[in-house]
Formats: sequence, structure tokens, C-alpha cells
Amino acid sequence: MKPDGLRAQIEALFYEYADAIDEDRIEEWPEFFVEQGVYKIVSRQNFDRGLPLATMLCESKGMMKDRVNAIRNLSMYAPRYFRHLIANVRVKSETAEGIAVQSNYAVMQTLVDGETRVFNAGRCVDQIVREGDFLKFKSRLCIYDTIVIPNSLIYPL
Amino acid sequence: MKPDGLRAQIEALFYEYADAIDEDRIEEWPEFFVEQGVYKIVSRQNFDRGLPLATMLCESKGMMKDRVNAIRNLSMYAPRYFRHLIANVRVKSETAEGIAVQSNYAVMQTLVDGETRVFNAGRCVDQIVREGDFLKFKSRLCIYDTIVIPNSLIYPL
Amino acid sequence: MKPDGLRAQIEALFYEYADAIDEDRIEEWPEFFVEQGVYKIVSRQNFDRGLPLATMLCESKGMMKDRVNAIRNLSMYAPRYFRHLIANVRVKSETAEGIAVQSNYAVMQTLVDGETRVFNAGRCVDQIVREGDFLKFKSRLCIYDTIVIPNSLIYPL
Amino acid sequence: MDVDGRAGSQRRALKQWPAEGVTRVPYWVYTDPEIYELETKRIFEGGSWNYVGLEAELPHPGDFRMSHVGPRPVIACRTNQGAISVLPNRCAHRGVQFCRSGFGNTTEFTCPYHQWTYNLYGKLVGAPFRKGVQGKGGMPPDFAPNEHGLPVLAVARRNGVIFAAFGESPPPIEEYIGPKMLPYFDRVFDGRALRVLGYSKQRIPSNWKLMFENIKDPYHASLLHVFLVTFGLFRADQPSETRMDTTGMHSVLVSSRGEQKGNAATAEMKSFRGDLKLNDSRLLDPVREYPGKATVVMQTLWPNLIVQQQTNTLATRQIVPRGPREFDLAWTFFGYADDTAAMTTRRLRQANLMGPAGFVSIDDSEVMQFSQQGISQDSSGAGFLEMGGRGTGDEDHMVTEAAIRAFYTHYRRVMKL
Amino acid sequence: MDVDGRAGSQRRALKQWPAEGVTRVPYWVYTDPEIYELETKRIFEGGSWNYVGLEAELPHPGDFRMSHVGPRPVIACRTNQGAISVLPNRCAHRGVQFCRSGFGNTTEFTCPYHQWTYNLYGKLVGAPFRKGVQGKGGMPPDFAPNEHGLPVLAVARRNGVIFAAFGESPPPIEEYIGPKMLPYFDRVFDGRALRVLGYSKQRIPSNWKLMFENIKDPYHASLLHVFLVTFGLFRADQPSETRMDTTGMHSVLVSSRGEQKGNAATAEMKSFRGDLKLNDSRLLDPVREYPGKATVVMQTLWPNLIVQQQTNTLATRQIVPRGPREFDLAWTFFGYADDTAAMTTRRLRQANLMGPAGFVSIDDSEVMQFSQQGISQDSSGAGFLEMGGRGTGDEDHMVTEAAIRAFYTHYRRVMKL
Amino acid sequence: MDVDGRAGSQRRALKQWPAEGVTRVPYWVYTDPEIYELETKRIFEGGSWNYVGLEAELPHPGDFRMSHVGPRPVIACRTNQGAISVLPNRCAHRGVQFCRSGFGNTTEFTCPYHQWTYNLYGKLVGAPFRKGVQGKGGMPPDFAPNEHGLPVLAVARRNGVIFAAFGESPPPIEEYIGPKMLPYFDRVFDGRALRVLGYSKQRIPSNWKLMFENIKDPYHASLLHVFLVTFGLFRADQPSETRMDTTGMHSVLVSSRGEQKGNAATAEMKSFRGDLKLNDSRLLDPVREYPGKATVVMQTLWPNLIVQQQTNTLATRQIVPRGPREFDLAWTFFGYADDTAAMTTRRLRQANLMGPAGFVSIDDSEVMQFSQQGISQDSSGAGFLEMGGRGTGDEDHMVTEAAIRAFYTHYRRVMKL
Ligand code: FES
Ligand code: FES
Ligand code: FES
Ligand SMILES: [Fe+3]
Ligand SMILES: [Fe+3]
Ligand SMILES: [Fe+3]
Repeated sequence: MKPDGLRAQIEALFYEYADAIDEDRIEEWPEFFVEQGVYKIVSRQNFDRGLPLATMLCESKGMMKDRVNAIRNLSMYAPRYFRHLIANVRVKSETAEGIAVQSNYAVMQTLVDGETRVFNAGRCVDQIVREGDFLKFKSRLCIYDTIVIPNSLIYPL
Repeated sequence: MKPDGLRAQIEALFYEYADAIDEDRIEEWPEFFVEQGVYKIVSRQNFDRGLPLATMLCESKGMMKDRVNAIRNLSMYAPRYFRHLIANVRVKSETAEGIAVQSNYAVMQTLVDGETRVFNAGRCVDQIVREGDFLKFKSRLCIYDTIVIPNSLIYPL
Repeated sequence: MKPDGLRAQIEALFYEYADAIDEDRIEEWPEFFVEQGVYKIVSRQNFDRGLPLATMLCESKGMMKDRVNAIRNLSMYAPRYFRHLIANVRVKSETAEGIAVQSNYAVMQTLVDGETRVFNAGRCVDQIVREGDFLKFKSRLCIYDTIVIPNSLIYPL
Repeated sequence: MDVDGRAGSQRRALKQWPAEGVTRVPYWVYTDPEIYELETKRIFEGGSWNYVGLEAELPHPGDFRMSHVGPRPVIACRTNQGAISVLPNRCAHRGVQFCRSGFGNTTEFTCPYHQWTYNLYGKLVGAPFRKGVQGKGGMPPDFAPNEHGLPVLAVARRNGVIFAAFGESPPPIEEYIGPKMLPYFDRVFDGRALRVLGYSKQRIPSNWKLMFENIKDPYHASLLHVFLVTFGLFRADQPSETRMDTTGMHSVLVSSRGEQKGNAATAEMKSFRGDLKLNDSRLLDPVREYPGKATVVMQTLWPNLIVQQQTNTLATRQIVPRGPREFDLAWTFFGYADDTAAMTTRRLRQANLMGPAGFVSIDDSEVMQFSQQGISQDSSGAGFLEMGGRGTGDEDHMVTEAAIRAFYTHYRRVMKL
Repeated sequence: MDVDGRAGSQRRALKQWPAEGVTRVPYWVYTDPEIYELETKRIFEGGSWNYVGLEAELPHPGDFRMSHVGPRPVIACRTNQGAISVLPNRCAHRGVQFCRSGFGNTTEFTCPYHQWTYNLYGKLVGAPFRKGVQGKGGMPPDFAPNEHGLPVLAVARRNGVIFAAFGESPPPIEEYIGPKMLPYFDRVFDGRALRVLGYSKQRIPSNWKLMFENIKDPYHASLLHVFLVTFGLFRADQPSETRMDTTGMHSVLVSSRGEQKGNAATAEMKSFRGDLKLNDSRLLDPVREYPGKATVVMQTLWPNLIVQQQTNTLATRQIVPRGPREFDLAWTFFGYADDTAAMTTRRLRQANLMGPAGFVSIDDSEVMQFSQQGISQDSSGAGFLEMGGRGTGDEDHMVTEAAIRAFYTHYRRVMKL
Repeated sequence: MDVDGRAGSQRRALKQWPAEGVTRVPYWVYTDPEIYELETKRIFEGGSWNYVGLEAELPHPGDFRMSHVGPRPVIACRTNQGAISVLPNRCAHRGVQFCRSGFGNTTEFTCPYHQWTYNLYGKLVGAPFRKGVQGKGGMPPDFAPNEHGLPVLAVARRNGVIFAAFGESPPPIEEYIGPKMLPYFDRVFDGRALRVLGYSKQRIPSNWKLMFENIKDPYHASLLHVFLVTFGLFRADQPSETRMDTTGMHSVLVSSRGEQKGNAATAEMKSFRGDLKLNDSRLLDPVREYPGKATVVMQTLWPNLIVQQQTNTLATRQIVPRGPREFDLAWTFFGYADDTAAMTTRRLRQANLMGPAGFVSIDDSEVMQFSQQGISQDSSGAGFLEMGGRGTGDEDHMVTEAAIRAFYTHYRRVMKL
């Protein structure tokens, strides 16, 4: 069902995006971006100090597919569940460049036979554009508070 | 105040539902369902493997009342607070059958004199119908990631 | 971008409020209140037992500024990040007195070099009024489940 | 300065079992890390048959599931010959816990670190670069793959239930369960094919022995469990038996459903509610399915299994210790392959009584936490177990702690305490 | 191979108190688990009066509250005769921590497990099935209910404050507090009825003794607390006293409010801000309510109580140790039953200075965490306490660590260290 | 009753290194708390140069960063003379861990508790109220500030890398790294100014030594890392070397990039995927920037540093132990100050291979967790390390565990095990 209203549509985008990751349909993840879309996960510490390092960096849908392929076929890791809580969605502006949106998130991680823990929390700073009938990410920047990562970050946030 | 718009009404339903549990008005909980409503809590592991076991199963409002009665009068447990965070609400479809909605949740639990912990996280898959002026659950299925439950699950999620 | 609809405007207020705290623009915090606005953080235990003690109490914008000044210049504490997840926003009524709104929240705290933890969870009971073009808090009451506070509560919730 | 000396001798004194014998259980058995380590060695790894799963979970060759023997992770596999093998989940090379999936089907297990590969019998069947690469490196010439397999566990099966043991094989499972207990075991596990209905898992903040005490304690059921008492599912005034094997390590509680009717005994039970009615009676719609009068049989099998038959809800409960103060309780709910759809529905409904949200079992998981909290206040105390006297023999009633005393008699023997 | 031997003797060497005496505090007293166990026995359970609550919390017969004596959970009750009883929160049967509500009113306590029931004096007044059911089971004939009650604690009260003690009763509370300290205690607890305004609780990641050191340390107040210093609430250049009882176990810091005016002493305090003003002065609107000049009296009473009177904010702070590296600080804010509404409002406003979000107390709870972190880096170090010399006697100023030295003098005696 | 005695002697027996020597590593070295304490003393605080940071992080006088020597928090500062000082982050007064900012610039450090103030050399330059206030209190006349400074650490620098040591100064850093290892160190740290690109930090639930084993283990790389293998970044069939210094404490793995082409060796690697292609090849767009054929050099420097040069991604990885079962891995990604923008972009893209989400390093951080889990099942086992024989010398291939054996040779010497 297509929701009415810009914020509702943006939230739908966010929630379907999260669902693809949480429900292990990670192959769909790059499709939420435009072809030259950029995805970046950076620590709040690096971000605040102006350091360019990203913990995860994809500069194109192709790189996202490479990441998906790694997750599916190359990397070795313990099975786990992610669960996104997306909150505080704020549409900041809409220009020719796209729609600027910010939001907060917490990702809960559950390792098999383990407890559910807050794995990562922070905010997203997004640029969203229309592509045909759909909204897509032109860029998504996840700035995480959780400087010390509990072991490994397998999936995109 | 009755909200406008379907999603807003659904969210209102979800939030009042959660409030009844969080604020210990558990007697109200069955009233969010139609008479033959079904409430099920299942682990993601059982769900994914096609196993029918539910951790909590109510096949009618009557069974829900029996559950409420157990919580109030029969069961022995340490006092605790629940706090729902409901997020990522997605209206999937609206048909004659009802409105199909999915959402994510995390329930925080605080034991008296203890810390607030993520008690359970997962998603809800709901069928919602109109009953007079109100939206009610025809079925609510909570699929939880938290395979290992921290001791006891007292309240519905 | 100014959102349409009352609930959307209220959510915008909540989210900008949270952002000011989470992104360390705490100086902006009193500006979300009217001049004689009241801000209170109380434990669910005190609240339920009718005890008047607040863990944090500001009876005017001036007291809020004094709190901000303390946070910035007087208090000594370890650096940390707050991250608000605001959920379950319910507009309860709109009267001449103002708009009555309730919501749930969880605040995640990350100490430098530490893990992200649920620091505090509970609900907010708010009275909101229009002041010119803006919505402002006439009163905000945070009732927290987390009776045992992990060490110190530095920022408003 | 006498800190060390005193603390040391204090500690030793603490570990003296009270002179009264098994009518007292000293609280340090629930809290002391050294006791826990000894339990691991002497009980779980010391010649006991540990439950690891059901054959119904492994229908096809190559099927496997992760499980535990005491606290130690193992893998139970259906071999190609239809037998069952149980392997430690730890690589013989450098110790990696290699298997990460709860269930699966495979022809072999490959450790991710250096791809040592084991067949379903634990034999090392692959070790890449063992002969070197391009003439360089590799294992020494005397490397003998057959010395580097996984040390398989002994396995026993009875009527679809799988047991395993570290170390020397215990006596045959029938002998281990013993002639007194075997009929109760065979009552539920009567040779019919089983159908797994699903799993539940709880992490309970208490010592694992408190779980056994709980199930060996019919005395509490009539008092703690309002649900059981009120609906007559298990109550002290009903025909009941408490039975132990000759060692005391196993036991059963047996009882027949009664009515929701007050009498002299229910008058003593604050928990009895004569007026309570279910809104939806389908929740409890009992059908008799076993011969004899008993409607509930709860069996405990040393050292990690509870077999639950309460009306029509059947489950194994496996105890997985996690240190002295915590254990996981892993429930496997099941029925029979030939159950009607109505019977399956009935079992699923009655499953509301059990598990992490069970009308009955919530009381137990909560009270075990309260026990551990109280016990941990000061481990110099001791529990008092004189209900039903001081004996450790069978009783034809529920008003006794005899099965717990019998359990600790065996425990002391095995633990040399 | 010398691991065990060396580690053992190293450990013993670590536990030698430095030759300098109480001008040094070895860091292992804040980290060692054996020291903590000894503290439990020798301090909290060893003949000391522990604060457990206020009579105002228990106005009616049957009122009770959960509390702690040291780390051990207890229940304080108002009996039918208007007296106070304090019971351990642990069932005499098999150890269940039975009471789960922070506050309540009852005529008796029933343990959920087997419904052993105790009256408000801890006497066992009910044990269902004690005589068996239908002639079967039950307790042995020699079961003596009076041997299975809860071992009640000794109780003392003074002017509405309740103390309890495990083991043999300490001397009368007046003697225990002593003639030097009693007037300070009686200053706030002057016999008027109290009114509880509310509770706060913090979990502080540090050893419990660091809390006492903090309150016995006037030296830090002028330096750490910008708020106190700037607004003249407590500052080294103001008329002040540091007083101890004869043993050193109790102490008070006393001071009189000054002005926000620079002088030679404030020049040494980086924390002094001459130009700071409150936006809303209602936050600090002091009213003198006690005789004498003192505007702040902070009293510490061995082994678990701080009595806070800072301007018009009054509170007890109870220390509940939770192992060597953590304690809970439980605040009870109160006023007097005869307070005007304006005074209650004033107290509630000034409560902003204290508690988990207190303008002043945040500094302390944070610095205690930093202390524990630093101390834990390596427990072979020792704190250096020579401010104000090396003595342990009273001082008429704040520039001293004498009260801490006095505390450790008593601590060493009690702990035999 | 033999609990204590047996447990004690068992424990001692457990700590006997296996007779086979370093071809076995007993599992108790990864789990035992006493071993961990000894490691802290004998390894991290015992005459070893610990990595604490890069000079590029401290460009200006007064710049500082928090860091660690082994598990102990320290502060590295750029002094006014352009030198580097390293101070323990613990106040000499009463132990407060005073510095709370990861990075900053200051002229001195003031402890919040009593404002003791240290200059960048650790000298106590301020202690308010030392002479008392208004003639009262203060430190004793014999208080000597120079006896109460921070015990600075020994510092060594080479080509922009900063090392520090507790206790007596180790030999000069060049001698410590040794003539065999120094050229590899100088290869990346060639004297050019560095530019820090950013930081990552992971908390890995395993013993810190498993991190060293991992990097000293070329054998696993061809098998575990599908990414490395497939794209030929590090593979057993490529020209490679495993080199150790004379003590065995340091080592390097060196290799040259190969092709994504199958051969006899790749046939043995389940992890080789001949058909895999990147969708966006910019991810791996290698540019040769060092003399010689090697395209990857991974160097481990005792006791806490890994220097990573994998194609164009450069990083230091600092190991910060947090008890026997956990460590933090702190990554500092860097390039050279004279890098072109294109090269910086390349390094940032290739950083996808490393860190908490690295295509390659995920495998390692996960497998270390699996190792610790397996090892912790039962610490009486031992790892088996005979790949490449039993020697501890250099090899011109990857099919060997020699560098790990060399590491434990040194470890046993230092630990006296
Ligand atoms: S640890 Fe399993 S193959 Fe090396
Ligand atoms: S443990 Fe309290 S009655 Fe049995
Ligand atoms: S502890 Fe640092 S100045 Fe006192
Ligand atoms: Fe029970
Ligand atoms: Fe203070
Ligand atoms: Fe690797």
C-alpha cells in the first residue's frame, strides 16, 4: 500500500529498507539506492573530528552488491538477527538536490542462543530522490555513537 | 482524539494496546481484539522452521481473559515494568479480509531494583479489522528474535 | 520543513527537542518550553506512590538555563552520548489548556570507550501549547521505569 | 594480618556438609565456583548419560543438531547407517567451536579456521595443505590423521530418545535408568514415532540443581501453583506417588487429576480458588491417552533431563548449566507422528501451561530466581528438608521432600562431599 | 613452574597494610573479593547499627518496607504494638527471598514456594501440610516451629530513624553514636515527625568506602564542586569544622554559608566563578531552620548511613554494597510533617542539588567512578592522605583528610588489617 | 571431604605446560585469571615497548591522546620541546583516572577531585591548599611535591611511531625490534609524515593472544579468507615468507599478490571461487607503492602491535587486553601526508577490507570468538601446532605455524611457564 504524504513515503522507504536487512533479504538492500548512490557508516568520533574513514563504504550500487556478495558468500560469521528501531524521522528540507532527512536508530542484535542486545545506535543523515514512482537513497550516512563495536559488524545498518 | 488517516489510526491502536500493558491495565488487553481474535507469540526459530509451537497462544478473547486472570490472580512472579517501543509500522495491504500490518518492537523490562534491559525484540504481523468505530486485531502474531528468554515472559508483548 | 497535521507537528517538536540533546546543542533545550514551562523527571515509583520528589525539576525557562549552565560549566562528568528513541506518540486531547500528549521513550547512553546501553526508559506526559508559529512545551513530565539509575543523570531526558 | 589464612580456612569450613546429612543442603553447593567445576567433571562428564535430543529431530542421514552434555556443546548427527553419533563441538586442531547452526544437514563438518574436516563419525577426513603446497610446509611426516579426530561420545538410544556420555561409557541405558524408572520412561516414549512441535528456551538465573529440586518436590506443587491446584491438575489430596530408583538419582512424581472441589486439604492451600472458571475451556480439554489412572508423570533423569507429561502436553526439558548461578532450560515440545490434528491442537493449547510463559512453569522459574537470590545472601546457611520425614524412599503421597533427599544422597556420593 | 606459588605469595604480600599507617590506603581494599567478604562479616554483620529506614515510612501497624543491612536484604515492619521489627528476607525453609514488594502492608509474610508463613516478629505461624495430608507425609513429630522462624535482627530507634544489626546486639544507639556525634544527629532528627518527599537510587560503579571517603573529605568540596564553591554553600574559607567520635567511625563536616566573593582562598580554587548568577533564584532560596550558625552538616554514621542537611534539603543516603566494585546509593529525601507548603516547595527545589542528577552530587558520583577505574588499574598502589597532617583528631577547618584517616583507623581495627 | 585439596592440586596440574613444548598450547593460558595477572606484570609492564600511538596524532605542543600500555590507561603528550611524554592516567593523590578525553590539547592535567595539577612531564605543579587556608590545614611541612608526580613511562620513537614502557627502560627500540624486523617496520614507517585517516575499535570476546596467533598464522589465510584467496591478495601458492626475530617475539608475514586463477593449491582450498567478480572494481584498485615484490606485509611487534600493509590499506592495530577473555582492538588507519587525493580515496576504499566490518577481518574477529568459546569448554585441552613441522625458524612459505611456535617460545621464557 502506497502511503500518502511525503513523510509517510519516506518512512515507508526506511521501514522497507530495514525489513530487507532484518528479514535476511539482504539482496534487496542495494535496490533502495540510486545507481550512483553512496552508503557510509562512520563513527561519531571520526565524524566529529573530521576524519574521513568509514567503517563501511559503498560508492555505488555495484559496491553494495559486492558487499552483499561478501555477506552471502565470502565472509564467515556467526548467525545473528538484526532488528531495526527507526525513530525521530525528521524531513529537513526538499530541494532540487533531493530531500534531506534525519532519523535516529537503534539496531538490536541477537546471536543464536544469546540475549538481545543494543548492538549499535546513532543517527542517519540521508539524501533522498524520486526515481519514477519510487523514493530512493542518493546517499545514506549512518553516524554511530557506539564507538566500541561488539566484535563484528556484518550487515549494513 | 481520533487521528486522521489509516496509518495514524493503526498506530493509535498499537500505542493504546501497548499502553494498556505498560501501565498495568492488562484487563483492557483482550478488548483490542475481536471476539474470535487470535494472539500468538512465537520464536523466530520455530516460525522459520515451520514448527507450530507458540510460547503464548490465545485463540479467542476468552483465552485472553484467562491469560489476564492468570497474570492477575494465579501466577507468582517478581514485579516488573514493561515498556514498548513500537517502530517501523508498515501497512501492507487492505482487503476484505482486513488490513495487513507489520511492525517492529522492542520491549524493555525493568525489574524492581534492577536495570532496564532489552527483554524481547522482534516484529508483529497483524490482521486488523473495523468493528464499528474502532479498529481491532483479528490476529496478532509476535515473532521474537530473542530465542533465549531471560527467565519468564509474564505479560503479552 | 514544516510538517502538516497536528501529530506530525508534535512529533517534529519531540524530535528536534531530542536532537538538541543528542547532538550536544543543549543550549537550545530551554527554548522548546514556554517562559513559565515546567520540566520534571520523576521515578515511576515516586509517581505511583504520590511522592512529590523529582530527580530533576525546572519550574521556569530560567531554571532550565541554570541546568544548562551547570551541564556546560559547573558539573564534572565523563563524556557520553545520549540517543533518544521516541515512540508511541499519542495525542490525548486538545483543549484551551493545550494539547495533551503521551509518548514512550528509551534513551541509549554510550560512554566513551564503552558499550551502548539502555540508560533510561519510560514515558512522557506533556502539555503543549502554540506560541506564535511554534508548538512549545507548557510542561513535560518524564516518568521513568529505570528506578536504579546507572550512576549519574547528566542531561535532561 | 590474617586475611588469607582465615579466609582460606573459613572457605574450607564452609564446605563441610552439615552433620544432619541430606535433610540439610548447604547453600555453598549453589554458589561456589569450585563446586561447579567439580560438578562438570564428576557429574556431567563422569559416566552419566546426558540427554541430547530426539531421533525425530534427525530423520535423514546427515541431519544434525547442536546440543549440550552438561555445559559442553556437542553435535548430534544421524549417520548414513541410520545410527546416531555425538561429537564435541570443538576442533581438534586449535579448539574452534566450529558448528554454528542449531540444525542442519551435512556430509561432514569443516572448521572455518583451517578447514580441518570431520566426517559424521568425528574422523578427520581432510586437512588442507597437510602435504604442503608446492613442496613446502605441511604437517610432519608422522602426522597421523586418526589421532586427530574428534573424541566422539558414547551414545545410547531408547525409543527415540538420544543420550550421550563423555569418557568411559556408562552401563546400558536400560540399566542406567533402572527397572523401577524404565516403565515410566517407556510410558511416554513407547516406541511410537514422535513429532516435534517446537522449542522454547529460558535463561534462568539460578543454580541448575534448583531445577531438579523443583521437579522432585511435589510438596510445593499444591501450594505454589494456583493453576494446578485450582483445576485439580496436581494436588496433594489426589492419589499420588513419589518414586526413586535405587540410587536416588532418578525419580518420578505421579498423580491423577482431581476435581475443583474444596476439602480438608484444600482448606490448607491458600492457593485453592474454588470459584475460578476458564473463559475458554478449550485451554484445558484433557483426553486420556495412557493406560492407568495417572494423568501427570514428571520424571527426572540424572543429570540433565526432565520428561514432562502433564495431561496432553509432552516435553523434554534439558538443563544446560552456565556456571553456578545460571542455567538454560531448553524445552522440546512433542507429540506422536500419528496424532490427529485435533490432538495436535490440544497439545499446542495445553502448551500454554508450560515454557517461559507457562501458567504453571512461570511460578517455578520465578521461584528459582528468588531461591538463588536468598541463598546467595550468605552461603553459610543450609536448606531444611524434613517434609515427609528424613527418609529417601518411595512414598504414596506428595507431602514429602524424599526425592530431593535421595537426589542429594547420590550427589554426595558422586561428588565425594 | 611457579605460577601458583608466586601468585599466592604475591597476593599475600599485596595484603600488607603500608607501614605508613592510615596516611596510606592500599588499593586492594577497594578491589579484593576476599576483603569484601570479610567486610560483610566483620563490618556489616558484625555488631554495627545499620540504617534501614525511617519510622515515617511505616506509619501503620503492618506497614513494611524492604531494605538492606550492608548488602543483605531485610524487611522493616511496624508491628501491631507500634514497635519496629526487622527480618531477614530469606525463608527459613529453603532460602527463598520471599518479599518482593518495596513497600506494603500485611499481617504476615508468606513464602511463595511452600507457603511457610511468618508473623511480623519472624515467628513461623504456618507451614501447610505440616501434619500431612489425609494422614500421609508431613513434618517429623519433633518438628518445632519455634526453631524455624526468621532470625530477627536487633533493632534500635532514635527520633524516627531505624537501625538494625545482625548477630549480637550492639550497645544502645545513643552510646553507639556517642556523645560527640549525637547532638549533630539530633539536630536534624529532633523528634519532630518526618515527611518523606521521595526516593532516588543510583548504582555507582565503585567500592562503597569511596562514598564514605567522599563525605568525610571536606578538602575536595572546595575544589571539585563548582556549584558549592561559587554559591558559597561549602567552601574552605568559611567557618568550618571536621569532627569525629572517639573511635573514628562516625564524623561530621559542619560549615556556614559564605558569600560569592573572591579572596585569597578562592584564588586557589579554579572552580570559583565570581561572575556566575542563577537565572531563577528560587533554586537557592535558603531559609535558616536550625539553631546555630551552621548551614550545612554532613554526618556519616558507620557503617552505611550519610545524613545530609545542606541548606534546606534533607536526606538520608543509605549505602548498599554490591561486591567490591559497585554499590547502590539509596536516597530518602524528607522534610518535617509540620513544614509549610512553601518549605516543602523549597526542599523540592533544592533537591536539584542532590541525587543522581544533583548539581553537586553528580560531581561525586562521577569522581567515584573515576577513582575506582584508576585504583583498579593496579591494586599494588595506595592512596596518599596527608592533607591536614597525619592526625585523626578534630579540626576547625576543611583543609584536611583527618576524618578519612580516622575512618581507616577504625576500619583496620574491625577488619584486623 | 577433599574439595579444596583436589581442586587446588588439579589447578596446579592444569598449569603444567605439555611435555611436547610449543607444538602444544595449553588452553588454560587463554582462560586463567592468574595467568592473565602474571601477563600484565611480566609482559605488558615488564620491560617491553608497547605501542601507544603515532606522532602524527600529536602535531602541536600540548596535544595529547589517551592510550594504553597493555591494559593500563596512559596519556601520550607532545611536550613543548617537541618531545613525547607518556603518563599513567592515574592521580598520585588518591588514584583518580583523571583524563577523560580521547584527544585534546592542554598545558597541564588537573585531577578533578582535589585539583592536583601535573605538567606534561608528569611533575606535580599544583596542589591547592597545600599551605592551608587562612593558616589552617595543608600538607605537612615535609611534603615534597617532587615525590608526588606521576611516574612517567620510558618512551621510544621511531619514524613517527611512539612506544612506551613501564618500569625499567627496555633496550633502544631499534635493538628491541631487532635487525631482522626493523627493515619491515621501516618499510611502512619510512620517515615520511603520516596522515591519520580515522579510527575503529572492536571489543573482541577472546584472549588477546589469539589475535597474535591469528596474524602469525599464514596457514589460515588461504583457507578462512575467501576474499583474500579469491582475489589473490594472500594465498598459499604465492611467493611468501614467514620471518621471526631471534627471540621469536616479533614476526612478519610477507607475500605478493597473485592471480584469480585455479591451480593445484587452490584446488585444496574450498574457499577459492574462480568465477567471482567485483561489481565495482574500484574497491580493489591496487597501486604498488613500496620497493620489492611484496604486496602485503603483516608485522606483529611484541607485546601489543600489529602493523598492517595490505595493498594500499595501512593501519596499526593496538591490542588492549581486558581480562583473559576479552580485548579491544584499536585500529588507526593512516596514509602519508604527501598522498594524492586519489591515493587517499584508494586507501579509504580498501579500508573496506579491514576493521570491524572488513571483508577480510570479519572472518578473523568471528573465528577468534569461536576459538575462545571452544577453548573455554574445558581448559584441560591444548592446541596442536605442527603445521610446517615443529621448528620456530623462518620459512619461505605460508604453510606453517612456526611464527606461533616462536611466539610461545618467547612467551614461556618471559612468563616462566
Ligand atoms: S582450529 Fe579448526 S582447523 Fe584450525
Ligand atoms: S522455601 Fe519458603 S516455604 Fe519452602
Ligand atoms: S585524587 Fe587526584 S587530586 Fe585527589
Ligand atoms: Fe512447580
Ligand atoms: Fe562532594
Ligand atoms: Fe586472518
